[in-house]
Amino acid sequence: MKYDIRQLRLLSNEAIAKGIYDMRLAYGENEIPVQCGQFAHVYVPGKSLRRPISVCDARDGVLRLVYQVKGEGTKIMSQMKQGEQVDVLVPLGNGFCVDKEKKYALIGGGIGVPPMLYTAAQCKEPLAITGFRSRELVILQEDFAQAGAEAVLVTDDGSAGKKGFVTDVLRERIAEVDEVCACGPTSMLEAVARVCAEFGKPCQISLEERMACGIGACLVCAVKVRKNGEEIMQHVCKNGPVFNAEEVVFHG
Amino acid sequence: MKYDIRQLRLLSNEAIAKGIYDMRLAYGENEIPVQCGQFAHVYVPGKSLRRPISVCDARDGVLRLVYQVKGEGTKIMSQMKQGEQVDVLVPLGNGFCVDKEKKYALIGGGIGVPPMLYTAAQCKEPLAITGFRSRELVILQEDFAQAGAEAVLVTDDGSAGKKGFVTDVLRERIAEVDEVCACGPTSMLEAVARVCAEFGKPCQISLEERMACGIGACLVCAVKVRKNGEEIMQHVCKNGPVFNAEEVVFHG
Amino acid sequence: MADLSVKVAGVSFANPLIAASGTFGFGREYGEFYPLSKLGGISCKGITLKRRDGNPPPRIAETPSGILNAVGLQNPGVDVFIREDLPWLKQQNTVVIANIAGNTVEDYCAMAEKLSETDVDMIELNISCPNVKSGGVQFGTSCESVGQITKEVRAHCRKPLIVKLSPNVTDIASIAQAAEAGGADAISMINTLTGMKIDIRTRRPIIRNNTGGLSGAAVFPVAVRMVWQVSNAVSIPIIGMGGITTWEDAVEMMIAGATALQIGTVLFSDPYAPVKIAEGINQFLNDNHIASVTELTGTVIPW
Amino acid sequence: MADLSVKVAGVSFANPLIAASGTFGFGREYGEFYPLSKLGGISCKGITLKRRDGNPPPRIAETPSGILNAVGLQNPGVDVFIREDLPWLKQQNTVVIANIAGNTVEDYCAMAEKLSETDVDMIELNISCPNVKSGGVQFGTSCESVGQITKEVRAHCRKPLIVKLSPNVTDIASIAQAAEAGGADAISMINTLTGMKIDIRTRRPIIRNNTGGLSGAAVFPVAVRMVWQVSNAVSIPIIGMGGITTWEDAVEMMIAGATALQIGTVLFSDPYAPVKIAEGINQFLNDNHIASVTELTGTVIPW
Ligand SMILES: Cc1cc2nc3c(=O)[nH]c(=O)nc-3n(C[C@H](O)[C@H](O)[C@H](O)COP(=O)(O)OP(=O)(O)OC[C@H]3O[C@@H](n4cnc5c(N)ncnc54)[C@H](O)[C@@H]3O)c2cc1C
Ligand SMILES: Cc1cc2nc3c(=O)[nH]c(=O)nc-3n(C[C@H](O)[C@H](O)[C@H](O)COP(=O)(O)OP(=O)(O)OC[C@H]3O[C@@H](n4cnc5c(N)ncnc54)[C@H](O)[C@@H]3O)c2cc1C
Ligand SMILES: Cc1cc2nc3c(=O)[nH]c(=O)nc-3n(C[C@H](O)[C@H](O)[C@H](O)COP(=O)(O)O)c2cc1C
Ligand SMILES: Cc1cc2nc3c(=O)[nH]c(=O)nc-3n(C[C@H](O)[C@H](O)[C@H](O)COP(=O)(O)O)c2cc1C
Ligand code: FES
Ligand code: FES
Repeated sequence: MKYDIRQLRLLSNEAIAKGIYDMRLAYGENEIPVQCGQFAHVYVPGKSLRRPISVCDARDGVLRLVYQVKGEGTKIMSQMKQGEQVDVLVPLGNGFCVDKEKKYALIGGGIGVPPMLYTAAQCKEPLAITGFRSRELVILQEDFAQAGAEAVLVTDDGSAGKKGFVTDVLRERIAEVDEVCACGPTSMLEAVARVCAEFGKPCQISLEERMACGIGACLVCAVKVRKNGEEIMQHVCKNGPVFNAEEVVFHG
Repeated sequence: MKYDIRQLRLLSNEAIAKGIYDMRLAYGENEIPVQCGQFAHVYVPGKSLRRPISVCDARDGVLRLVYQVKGEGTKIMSQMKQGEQVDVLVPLGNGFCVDKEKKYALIGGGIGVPPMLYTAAQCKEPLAITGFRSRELVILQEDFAQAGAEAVLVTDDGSAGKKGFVTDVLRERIAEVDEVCACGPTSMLEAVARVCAEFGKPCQISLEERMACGIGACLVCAVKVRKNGEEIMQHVCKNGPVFNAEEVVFHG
Repeated sequence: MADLSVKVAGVSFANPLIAASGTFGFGREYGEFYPLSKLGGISCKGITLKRRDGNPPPRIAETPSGILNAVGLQNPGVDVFIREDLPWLKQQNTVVIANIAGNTVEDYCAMAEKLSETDVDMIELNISCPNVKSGGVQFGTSCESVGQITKEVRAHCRKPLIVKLSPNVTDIASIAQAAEAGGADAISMINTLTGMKIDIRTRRPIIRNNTGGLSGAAVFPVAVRMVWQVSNAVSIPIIGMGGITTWEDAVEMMIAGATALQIGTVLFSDPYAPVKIAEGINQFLNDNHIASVTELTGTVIPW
Repeated sequence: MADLSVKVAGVSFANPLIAASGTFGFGREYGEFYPLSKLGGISCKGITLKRRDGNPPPRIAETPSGILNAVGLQNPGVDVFIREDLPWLKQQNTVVIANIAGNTVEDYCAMAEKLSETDVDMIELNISCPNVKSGGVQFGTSCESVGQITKEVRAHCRKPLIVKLSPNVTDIASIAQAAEAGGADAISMINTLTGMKIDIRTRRPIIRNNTGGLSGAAVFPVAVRMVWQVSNAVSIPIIGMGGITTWEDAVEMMIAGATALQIGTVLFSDPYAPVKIAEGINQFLNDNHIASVTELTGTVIPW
């Protein structure tokens, strides 16, 4: 059986920025069989649907989920307390394929930053370019440094790090890297994909879509991709969330 | 304004018998304006309807609700913890009319026993006859004694107190009393009413019906009563829960 | 402070929040929580020509995010309403809507005549009560009968006439069109969806009437869909209801096409709900620099 | 251990729990949680004659105690299903039901022909999908068209034929009778109730299809009512569904009149739900000294 539901004990669940929480769960075993970029499907009591949250970190037996309170589900998550059991379906999906031999630029935008941390931990001295709207939303900067990444911070308004967009930095530094991995708002992913295409660098992007089953059975999380010249529907939960940027049909 | 919702701090919520809990709420003011036999309408998070629970006691600024876990709502109530705010609509309905000059027999059956405690506290040396299915469901015996009542206990199986029914005891002792007040299963109330009618004693009984508004607006908690020779519909929440036994049309 | 007032069929409401028929009695009880002038209006408990005792209890059951009810139109009859409740209601400084139900078209017409002589503000034709054998819903489920009864009552009614629709139909838009063609000044919708709940131990339906009407948050998406469909099909205003629980729901229902709203089931968990919803709408309008709540109605942008 | 096996239209199921069409794909994914033989059967994702890509996303929204979906029948087409999925499914030791939808009666008949040549166990005629412009529900909302399509497909179908009904109708019992008269071997019900949800910030429907189908616990009381009404109107067996979440719901649905059950939306919060429900039913039967689950069907005692 490939899948199982796990009841994980909540170790801590603290705000690390405005409306952003860091949930740490005890996995039980030390080696958590999670690939970077995979996600957890979190049961929220009283809700009909689970909430998909990318794995932010999975080292030392601690599963870390960093999430932003958006609606009711994440609000309930933010009220979960130490010692509670959290019902998660993990790991799901296909994550980033990283190769220790290559130099990566890891791009994160806003609440798309968390999965790039565990990705950074799998790469050799990656360049982590993270962008936020403004200072009070900045997260995980020390974590990237500790994971051996060169962390470059940008904000839209210049209130922390450089003022500008992640693609500005990527453009300046792309010559140094072999490949790019990115997670963030669709508009950012499109821009990143365009830069990569321009410079002929492979690019993997992590997409979001509303989900139900999380495993590829219900077909709700559709995304249009181009394979062998043909446009077909794939599913974020099963075929993704990480896709080859070249194949994704944006605005499909 | 006659009604208001109150957020009362939960002082304690402990099991006092098998599946029966004793919830104590801090009312804020010392004198709680509650008549014996009135009820509280308790908000249960996540549920569409409040749960009606009789006031078990209301002395010294503590509102006491004693309830049995039946379904989901009372189960959620039983999990509420010290310090939480409980949203209650209280006091509702018309309670028992008691007169310090008279001698009362107060009859309680099973989970109908709790409201008789506060009633006992309003009477002069009442006779409290309480009946339970068996030993592990017995509650509030010392409380009745402390409230100045003579507490007579019966159980269906004789596992505690006398074996038998409350009406057996009532029949033996009815000559001593001026009036009877009762709360419990309908079959018991009918039997009590019959004994009272036989001996010509006034009898007040507290009825139950499924409720929505709790204040007489939605008309769901109907009970048929006979007034001036005519059968009309009244409502447990507003006209009751306490009715004059002679007026109630059982199986109406 | 945004302008919360709305107009339905020429009648002005201080705000779009109206207590839903049957959940609010004739207002006296909830009037002990807050002045009824806080509400735009009150749709009174459904009344019939003669007094009705309603169904035997239990009349209510709880379901996931909803309730089933089958009160069966218990009410004192139209004359008692006019004599004993209406004068008091008219002093409360809120719009008073009489909700009427009958066994026959003649019943409806007779009540409309009587009420037209009073100072009730509007009449709501309840042809959608699922909880009585005859008396309502049999008129509400075909276009022909809806058109017919609306037309006949219209001829006897000198008050603005609202027709209240049942959701238990295949094509709500055509039913609404039939009501409009029959002369309705407004549509109110939705009444309850028929449902059932069985006690698995006794194998008895929990509601003594066997079936009951489902209301509350559970039905909200169905109500929004129907209001949207009807708003695309008729040009008279819609009073939207069915599961509105939060101010966000209220705003959503208006965006779907409602001009005013009725609030029912949520009262049972929070008696103050309509007052809080009015406040929430006001805040939303202020935050979004919208001057009047009327600017929300029907502004959904379908794909 | 009580006997959980049931028979529908001559087909034996190890237990009454069937995965609901569209929520379980072709079984492979949930087969990674537990052996599919734990289920009585699987109703496969709705298939069409040709491949369909379905609707653009978002295809799902959450509602109080329910969800809205508008997948729009994404599927690889009947031939791919027969070639690539059916052989694997048939090895899973569970009943395999093919759920078919079409744009025309001819589509349905062609699929029934093709599937009759395979070792699929049953065919479920989906004339109730609310999420595609043509292809389903237009056949499902009038007695004439239901009778007609059932009769025509029946003539091309050499497998037991289940007709799946839409709840978006005025009189579900007559629709079921039309299906029975047309030659259906069983009824399955209910498909989803059409609903809508609007994002109040963007004023856009959340579901890209504007409307979607409501399923989950919210609709359970409506489903129970309809199963009860239909069980009183037809003599063919009913596969009941719509919001079954707990074993208590399952027992209630059977008491209302269902012979077997489909389980859908609850899978999304608990993939093990059907397995747990089967265990719960077994425990209930044991506790109540009921030898076989079939003894529950239709035993409601109405007032
Ligand atoms: C693969 C994947 C990984 C994700 N990783 C993260 C992460 O690491 N941190 C984080 O903060 N967020 C992440 N998200 C987004 C997160 O799932 C949503 O913010 C969250 O589901 C919102 O739930 P809610 O109850 O707060 O909002 P509501 O608006 O109340 O949710 C209503 C419904 O919409 C769905 N929904 C709403 N927004 C989104 C969205 N952006 N993507 C998918 N479903 C959505 C919800 O899951 C729910 O079903 C991820 C999404 C996906 C698909
Ligand atoms: C005036 C009054 C006073 C009461 N006082 C007490 C008390 O002091 N202690 C106590 O333990 N119980 C009391 N009850 C009964 C108590 O209200 C129910 O046991 C409780 O509502 C069951 O809720 P549930 O969620 O556990 O059960 P569920 O079966 O899940 O409830 C479903 C619905 O049915 C209603 N319901 C179920 N049983 C009853 C019932 N017997 N009476 C009214 N509604 C019911 C619930 O309120 C709810 O709306 C009283 C009832 C009334 C009417
Ligand atoms: C207890 C109860 C009684 C009702 N009685 C009536 C009635 O007399 N007349 C009527 O038109 N609708 C009646 N309804 C329906 C409501 O007015 C409203 O249409 C429905 O409940 C949906 O709104 P809600 O979900 O906000 O409650 C009643 C509803 C409930 C819950
Ligand atoms: C995501 C999703 C997809 C569905 N697809 C189909 C389908 O292809 N064919 C069909 O007959 N029903 C389909 N349905 C309806 C279900 O089979 C079922 O009738 C409905 O969801 C009610 O049951 P539930 O509340 O247990 O989910 C779908 C339901 C959902 C939630
Ligand atoms: S969420 Fe079910 S297929 Fe992706
Ligand atoms: S509960 Fe509403 S009238 Fe009694």
